[in-house]
Amino acid sequence: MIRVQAEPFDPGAELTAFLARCGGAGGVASFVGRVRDRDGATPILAMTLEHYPGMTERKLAEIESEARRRWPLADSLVIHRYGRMLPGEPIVLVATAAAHRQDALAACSFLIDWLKTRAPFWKMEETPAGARWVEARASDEEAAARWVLAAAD
Amino acid sequence: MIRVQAEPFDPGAELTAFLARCGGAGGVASFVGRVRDRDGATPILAMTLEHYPGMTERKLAEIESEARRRWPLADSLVIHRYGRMLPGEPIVLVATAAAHRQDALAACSFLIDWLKTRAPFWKMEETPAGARWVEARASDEEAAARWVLAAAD
Amino acid sequence: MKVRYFAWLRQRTGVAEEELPLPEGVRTVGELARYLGERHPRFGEVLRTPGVVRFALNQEYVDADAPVGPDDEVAFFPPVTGG
Amino acid sequence: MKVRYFAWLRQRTGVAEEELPLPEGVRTVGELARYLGERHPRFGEVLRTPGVVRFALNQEYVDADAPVGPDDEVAFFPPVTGG
Repeated sequence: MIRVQAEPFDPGAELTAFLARCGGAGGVASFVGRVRDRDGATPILAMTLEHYPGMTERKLAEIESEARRRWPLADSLVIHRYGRMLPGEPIVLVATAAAHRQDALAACSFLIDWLKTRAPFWKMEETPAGARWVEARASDEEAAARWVLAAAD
Repeated sequence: MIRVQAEPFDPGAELTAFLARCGGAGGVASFVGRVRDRDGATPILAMTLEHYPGMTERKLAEIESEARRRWPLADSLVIHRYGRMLPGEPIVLVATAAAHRQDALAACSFLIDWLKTRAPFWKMEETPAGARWVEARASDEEAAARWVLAAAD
Repeated sequence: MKVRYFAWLRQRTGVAEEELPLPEGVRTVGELARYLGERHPRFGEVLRTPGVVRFALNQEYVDADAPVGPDDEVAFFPPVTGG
Repeated sequence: MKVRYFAWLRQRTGVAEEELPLPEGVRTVGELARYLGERHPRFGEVLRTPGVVRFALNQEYVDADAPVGPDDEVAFFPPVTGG
């Protein structure tokens, strides 16, 4: 299931609902990404996430389908916020359920890695010196590329 | 933080508390292991986890220390139940928080892999045909061995 | 056709989206980008560095040589940074 | 000394733990296991297959050649299956 929303969400409550939905699966992995409070020495006052309505939902659904094609998942969930949020607020939740923990853990890592490089979101951080757009990180491209290589094996 | 307990726990509520405790960390990974409801075609009616009081807490604390030595974690949590429990009930929760998601995800996988092969717990499953002790799986040994090799690199 | 700009590219064009007829002589997404770069010089500047501007055609990622038509939606944006 | 048995090994000895003086001639965990295998024949049976019985000395994993003394706690158990 994919949700793209401006409203805040509660990762603990979402995990509870997800666990109830896939009661038979032995292993449930999850990842929560939150607004960081600093970048090195620079305080982050707020973050605004811009997205491409329509394309965002489409790409997230594609990425989720790809995960379910690669691993035998009982269920999966991606929630991603857009708009302005404060340090500590959850941006994204990924959860995966499978009979075997290694499938759940691998699929969870895959979903967040691909989401970071393929879902059309852009982060703007507000700092005491003003607002700035976050630059894409080469390490994110490398993390996503692992899974392309794994598929070609 | 390590908790070994007979009482049930609520993974969603524990994740909420963990997120509140490590507010500044951008990435939080978690894994919930639950009692499975079947083993292939065999229904599982209940499971009893035996442990070695004292040694269990000691080994879990060692495994957590090792994770925090290997990855820059803001916080970590392991909750493991013992005693009798029913299908769908949580057995174990592992959660890790870090500034970078890859540290949180790797440490979470490491903790559950090492816990499975190093913490003194033994599972007995009740099936319609009677009770039986779960056998150790070679795949768990292999999963744990990955991290030994990774450390030697 | 419909053209959309995201993130700091939108700040360079000054508009989030615009409707326009398919410009004469434009057959690909890359040609459309160059045409629009003349209308929005600060957008045109960053087109010269490869990899800075990414393209989507009808909400799918494409390369600069993807053919465009009059009913298409084309989007320009920097590399994504969500998650 | 104190000896503990876990999981299905406990079902083979019929006792979860026992206190005993250090048996004469026993210097290692492996020698203690063999001594106890004579007291509990169904425990003794499974000692013959390597890797089936694991050892802890004072709550640390050890090999069969670890030396034991009269004040030690020794535990015998199958490979762990938690998580």
